[in-house]
Amino acid sequence: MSAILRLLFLIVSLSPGLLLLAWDGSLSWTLIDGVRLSLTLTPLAGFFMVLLAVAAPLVALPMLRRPLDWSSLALYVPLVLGMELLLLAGDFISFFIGWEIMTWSSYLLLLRSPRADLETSQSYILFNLASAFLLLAGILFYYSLSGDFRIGPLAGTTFGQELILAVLLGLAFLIKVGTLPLHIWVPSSYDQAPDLFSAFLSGAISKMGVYGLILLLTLFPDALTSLAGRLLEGPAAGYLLAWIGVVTSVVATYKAIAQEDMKRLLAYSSIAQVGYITTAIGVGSSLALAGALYLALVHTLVKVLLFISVAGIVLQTGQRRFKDLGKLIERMPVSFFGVLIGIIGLAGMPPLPGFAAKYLIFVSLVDARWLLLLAAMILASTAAFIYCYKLIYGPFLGHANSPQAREAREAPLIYLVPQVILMALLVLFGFLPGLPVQVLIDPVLVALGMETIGGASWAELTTTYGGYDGVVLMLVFIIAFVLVTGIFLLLRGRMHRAGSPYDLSYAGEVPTEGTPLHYGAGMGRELHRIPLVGWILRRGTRGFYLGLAGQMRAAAALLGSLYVGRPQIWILIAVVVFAASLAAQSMLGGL
Amino acid sequence: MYHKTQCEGFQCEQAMLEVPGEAESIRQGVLERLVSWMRHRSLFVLAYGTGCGAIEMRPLMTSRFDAERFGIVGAATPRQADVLIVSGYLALKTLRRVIRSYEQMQEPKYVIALGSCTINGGMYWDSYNTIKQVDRYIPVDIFVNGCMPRPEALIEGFVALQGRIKNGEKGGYHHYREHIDWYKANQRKVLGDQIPPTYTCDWYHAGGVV
Amino acid sequence: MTLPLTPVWFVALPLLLAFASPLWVRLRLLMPLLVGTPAVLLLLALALLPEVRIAPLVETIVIAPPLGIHLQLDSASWILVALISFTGLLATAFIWLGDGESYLRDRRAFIFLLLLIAGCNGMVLTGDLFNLYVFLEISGVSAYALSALRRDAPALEAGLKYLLIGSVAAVFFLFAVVLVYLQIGQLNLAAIAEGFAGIPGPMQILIGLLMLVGLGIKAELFPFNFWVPDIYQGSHPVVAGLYSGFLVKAFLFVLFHLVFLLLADPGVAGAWLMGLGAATMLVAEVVALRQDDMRRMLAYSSLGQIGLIALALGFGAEATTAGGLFHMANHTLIKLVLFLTAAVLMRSFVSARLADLAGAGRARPLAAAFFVLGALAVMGLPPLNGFASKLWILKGFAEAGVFWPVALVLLAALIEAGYYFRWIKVLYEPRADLPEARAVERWGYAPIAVAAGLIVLLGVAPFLVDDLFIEGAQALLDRGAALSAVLGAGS
Amino acid sequence: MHAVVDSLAMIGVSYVMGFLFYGFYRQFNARVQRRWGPTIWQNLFDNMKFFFKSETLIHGPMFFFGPMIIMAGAFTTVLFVPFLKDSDWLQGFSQYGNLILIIYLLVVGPLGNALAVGSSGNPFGVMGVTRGLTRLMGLEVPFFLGLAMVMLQHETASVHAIMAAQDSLAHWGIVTNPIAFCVILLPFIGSQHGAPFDVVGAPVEVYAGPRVEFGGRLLGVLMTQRMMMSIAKLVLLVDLFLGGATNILVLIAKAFSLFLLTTVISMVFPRLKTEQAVDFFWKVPLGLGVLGVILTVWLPSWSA
Repeated sequence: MSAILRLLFLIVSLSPGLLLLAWDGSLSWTLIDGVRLSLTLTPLAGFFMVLLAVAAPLVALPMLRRPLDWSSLALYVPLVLGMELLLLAGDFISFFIGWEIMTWSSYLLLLRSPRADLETSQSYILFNLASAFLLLAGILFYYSLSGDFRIGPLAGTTFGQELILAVLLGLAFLIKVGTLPLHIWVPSSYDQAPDLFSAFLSGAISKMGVYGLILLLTLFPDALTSLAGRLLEGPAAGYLLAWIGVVTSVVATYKAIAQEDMKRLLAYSSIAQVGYITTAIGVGSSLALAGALYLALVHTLVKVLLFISVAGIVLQTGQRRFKDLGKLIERMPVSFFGVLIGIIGLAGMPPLPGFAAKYLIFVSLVDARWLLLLAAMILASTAAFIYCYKLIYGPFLGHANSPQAREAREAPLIYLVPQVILMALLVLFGFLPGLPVQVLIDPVLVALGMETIGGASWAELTTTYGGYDGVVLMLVFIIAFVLVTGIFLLLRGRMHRAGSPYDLSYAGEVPTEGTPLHYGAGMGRELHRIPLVGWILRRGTRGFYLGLAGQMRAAAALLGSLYVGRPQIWILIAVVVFAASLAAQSMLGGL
Repeated sequence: MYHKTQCEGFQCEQAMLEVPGEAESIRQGVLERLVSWMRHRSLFVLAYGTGCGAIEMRPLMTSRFDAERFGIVGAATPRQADVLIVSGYLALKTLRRVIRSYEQMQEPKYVIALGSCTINGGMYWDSYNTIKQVDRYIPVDIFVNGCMPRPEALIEGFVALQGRIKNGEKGGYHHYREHIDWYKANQRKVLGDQIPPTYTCDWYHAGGVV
Repeated sequence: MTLPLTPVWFVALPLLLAFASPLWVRLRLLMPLLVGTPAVLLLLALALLPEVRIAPLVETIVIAPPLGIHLQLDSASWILVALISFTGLLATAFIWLGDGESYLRDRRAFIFLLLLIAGCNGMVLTGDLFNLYVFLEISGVSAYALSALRRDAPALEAGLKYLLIGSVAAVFFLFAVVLVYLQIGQLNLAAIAEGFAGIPGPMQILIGLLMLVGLGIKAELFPFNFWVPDIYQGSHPVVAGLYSGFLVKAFLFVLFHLVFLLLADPGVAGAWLMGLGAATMLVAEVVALRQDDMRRMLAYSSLGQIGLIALALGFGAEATTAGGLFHMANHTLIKLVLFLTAAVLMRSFVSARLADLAGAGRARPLAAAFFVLGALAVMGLPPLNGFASKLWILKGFAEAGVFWPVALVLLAALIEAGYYFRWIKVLYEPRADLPEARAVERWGYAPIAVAAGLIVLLGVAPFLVDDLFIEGAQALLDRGAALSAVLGAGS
Repeated sequence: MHAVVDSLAMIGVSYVMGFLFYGFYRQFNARVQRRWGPTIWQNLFDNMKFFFKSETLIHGPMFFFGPMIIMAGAFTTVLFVPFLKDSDWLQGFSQYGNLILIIYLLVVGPLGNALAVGSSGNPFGVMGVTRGLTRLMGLEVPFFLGLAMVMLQHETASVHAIMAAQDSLAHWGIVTNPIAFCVILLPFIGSQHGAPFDVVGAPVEVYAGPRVEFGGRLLGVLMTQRMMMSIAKLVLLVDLFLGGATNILVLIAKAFSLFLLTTVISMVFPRLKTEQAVDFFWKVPLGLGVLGVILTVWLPSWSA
């Protein structure tokens, strides 16, 4: 029985992939009077379905580790199915249904974690529902404009109507992707969610917001340009969106550096990455959209990889703070490589595909002549090196700082399999940066009516500004590495390993186990001394939202005081209201 | 912990302190000569400012005396250094650090002891916690005497050391390796439990002295 | 009395059975009959459905020529009747199967429950203003008594309070009835509707306000609903479920029925009711944020939904009205699930307070799962029925291009999420010292499961029933058809 | 075959240029300080000495591979920068890369080395890495902004194309786009670990640097890659702003003049703390860059 259920679970998790292979044609039926649901697979949705098809089974696999949490497995099913519905939606109602199923099932999954506290879960669900309701409002407004729920370009609308629509839907999707200042729910929920589910949250669910943003562009005849004209070489409305994205990345990057917890760091880094994607969507050219999609792909691979690795660490050590870990490189080598490949992808370093994605975005920014945005984006993506380094130094390098970290063993095989698959994918795309472009991204661009950017071969990534060749790059690097290592080993001389991890040049001192040698927790603290960074880090939106919640509770108390338990007051109020309205009527109408 | 060889500690002091023969002419191949030449032209100095010698070492690097023209520059950490300068008297506390730093240096490595205090305790000859003869604890290649010696004297010491390196003579570190028991016994005598950890000399335990 | 299948049975059957209760006690048939009556009524309603869909059934029982009981079963009132019967069925089934408190299973409870059903059915069906008042009093009195059934201090207090406020409401309504009769000399609703326009304007307003206050108190609209939480909290959750499930709905239906029937142009009154509905919704949802007692929280939530329904019905467009009726049905199902779940939880943990229920979801997973389902549905999250009806309502507003109710409804739903999810979170709180749960009869879950199944079914496939509601809306809105059905085509 | 010989030649040229330039730097520095200073070969001696140290301590495999990665990164960087224009030689694999790739390649190595530093477990080393990354964060913004201005000017990211466009003195980047050059100059010194911004690896004075645990041959590797990397950056700037070079002598002359300029600037400024450096980069060069963007991008677009 249990085996069959687990098999079923796996099949559900594989269903996005199966759907991609098997889906053709479309499906539609009436929900209620005048509301017709129709399912179809557009190339754009297909791209995001690919992301889901990668993330869903890879996250599902480690969830099958015993002891099984049946509730989580059961909730994962509607989550995946809801997301499929969302992507298959040919009309906004099924889009919304999928969106909402995704929202509540992910919330309930979040509750499965014993660490989830009230503030986190409330902020998660309230922000997501706010997003959903804004979406619904936007959908209804769209309906009032077009008279139909089918997703398609609008025609004959005024500027004001387009603006309202863009603001409603845009806000909904921006909450989902977690841009500033609507990001407050992201870090704590990614942090407190069940460890594996965080991977899915960051890898797949946040991408749905990206999907929505791109979908939003397709609603307008001339994408964002139709909203407010052009600025330099790009759409003026997109300039605003792009700045939102960039400010998000910058702030989130510094917040990530300041975190002392692996999962929180990854959460902020997700915000930052999605910020880049938002920027690229703001630029809106074919290069930029390709970059956005590419980055979405890479981010999914990387974040699923990283979160699963981190989940393995947490599973084996029970620790999640940088100061409690360290020196796991020897104890968890596969996880180390997982995180290593992950951060290389995350930081956008060549030769892994993270660079290809960033390259496209950078070039698109130059192409749009939005150089200031480019500078701000470089700031974020360079500062990202610091948290990437922290992420690998904290758990894996340095010194083991807790008994658990000293005795940890490698994560179970079921955690390692997805990691290895993802690593292989990332390396493959590093060799062939043009592969995702030609296979996955170009069809989307074609469907959106934009020019394609695929090059002559899979190995090449080409743009109008020039490109690079992944195979040559990889080979040169690998050959250089082998050569250097070989020559080095040919040199004469004794090379030996230190007899103890405490054999450090430490100003003549002899450090011991009790010496605070691990720099994991405090890393990046000195950034506070840089005026701009300090200014950013001292600020937060939590106070604002807590204040809002406090005001709501105060209002509740105030209004609640009306509901006193004394019948005479109820009667008095009824009579007074009656008399007052009568009086008002008599004054106005002349009784 | 360390094997007893023929004798221990101060019993065989005189034998140990004798210079192992007057610079027997060492035969070197072309490559070795080249390497020696490179080595002597480039000395990274870990200046251990224990006593008043620290004051005398600073001018060495500055414009007046300009040690850099001999290829002598400072190094921040023992890992990068070739030469350790013990500048003046060593208290027990500093001795421990000096030994530790010395052991952490990568071979080939040399020691220059600066000032009279390193030779016989100097003005601290009767101090209860000052080391009188540094070469009982670490092998000293060059002593530069004086109280304190001027930078010129120090440069002369360096040049002498360079000469020995150039000729391919065996440095003190060979001596340290060969007589580690003796050095360790001496160190233990004065430092007791405070002796630097033995893992830095793990080659010793790995079997055989090279 | 020749036709066995007439709307009269909806009132007569429960009344007759209730008055014959000593016999049933003797025959040990109390419980089967308690469940059986609404079941039979439900079957009756289903049997009448094809006829009703063709034309409204009008039944007049003449007592003395001008006086008589007019019953009118059209598509709109059919929905209410079916709803009342179905809700009654589930609630009584829960009482029977759930092996609940003895005071709910004795003769008095039997009588009052059946009277409540009879009264509500009568209110919904009647075509006569005075009878409306009578049924209003019947249902009111039985409701007061049901609240006080438990006979301990809180229950008695709740009963007394309900009695007081209910009487005030009845007085207001009676005044209105008297004034109408003075002005028109008729009590038949159709006749009144014809003559209403002839009444002088100020008197119309006075009558309208009196009715509004009277029915507003009963239908729990904003400035008149301060009694609701106390009564719901004091009553047994099953009883509260019935109040929220069909009693309020019946009053609300009556209110709107009167508005749409009496006024040739319901625009102004509709706007007033929309305003009241919006205020009810927002105020109740906000106040619910701070509630720590599950029954009280559910009471406020119920108020909020009532406000939404009032908002939808008050707008008077076909889509919103159909959606509003649909939402009535859905909300009844949802609240039934929630209140019955609350009953289970209260029985398990003795308390309904938030702090005492922390971690209850791990001790009573099934009950908690039903609570979650109900909560999701009441917030209008797909694929549950609350979504379908809310979507219908909102779509109606959007079609008309009116967006402020959309914004308010969505805002209210967001606030609602604020407290429902707090409860859900607390129910699943990881807790080392789980409270000891008392055993619950497993069959008690069956009625909840049925309602939950319907919640899901109506959410996934609302197209199965949407015709009914469209017809209901048309029947409710189409004043001319209603009048001609009673008074003949010429009028 | 051509590629192999060419690659080896590029690596050789960059190494030789590296130690000679840095030898000159040290001597020049000494002369400014009224010292004799070492010979111009001093860097070669130091480097070779480290390569022939008879003992090298490592702290685990990652510690060993770090310097290998940084060296491989340096080789790759050198091979992706075209040294000459209009020539078959000293091109490496530059036609497969572009400017942005080169900028990122410059960072690959140091990050690989950062892993090694981390795995040594020495907190001072990690502190140094953090400082290095912080400085990088500061300097990269104006640096990249300047490069972006160049890319925009030529509407390409290909170094070859940018070089080809500067066919005469009047078309040199430094003439046609002086603002970009000014924006880049100071961050460039920072990226060369040049004087006002060199607190990260401050050679003698600061214990906490990324190299704190490296000794012996590994330190030799680190020195080598730094020299080669510096030359790669110099050549890149020559390509972008000084019109490239048609033969090796011109290349050396141009690179040397640029090097001289940066050296002179380095000589006269006192060292900044890391955060001061970052703040400086964000205020002065970046401010200049913003001004440049407004002047060269925004104004023309508005007036058009």
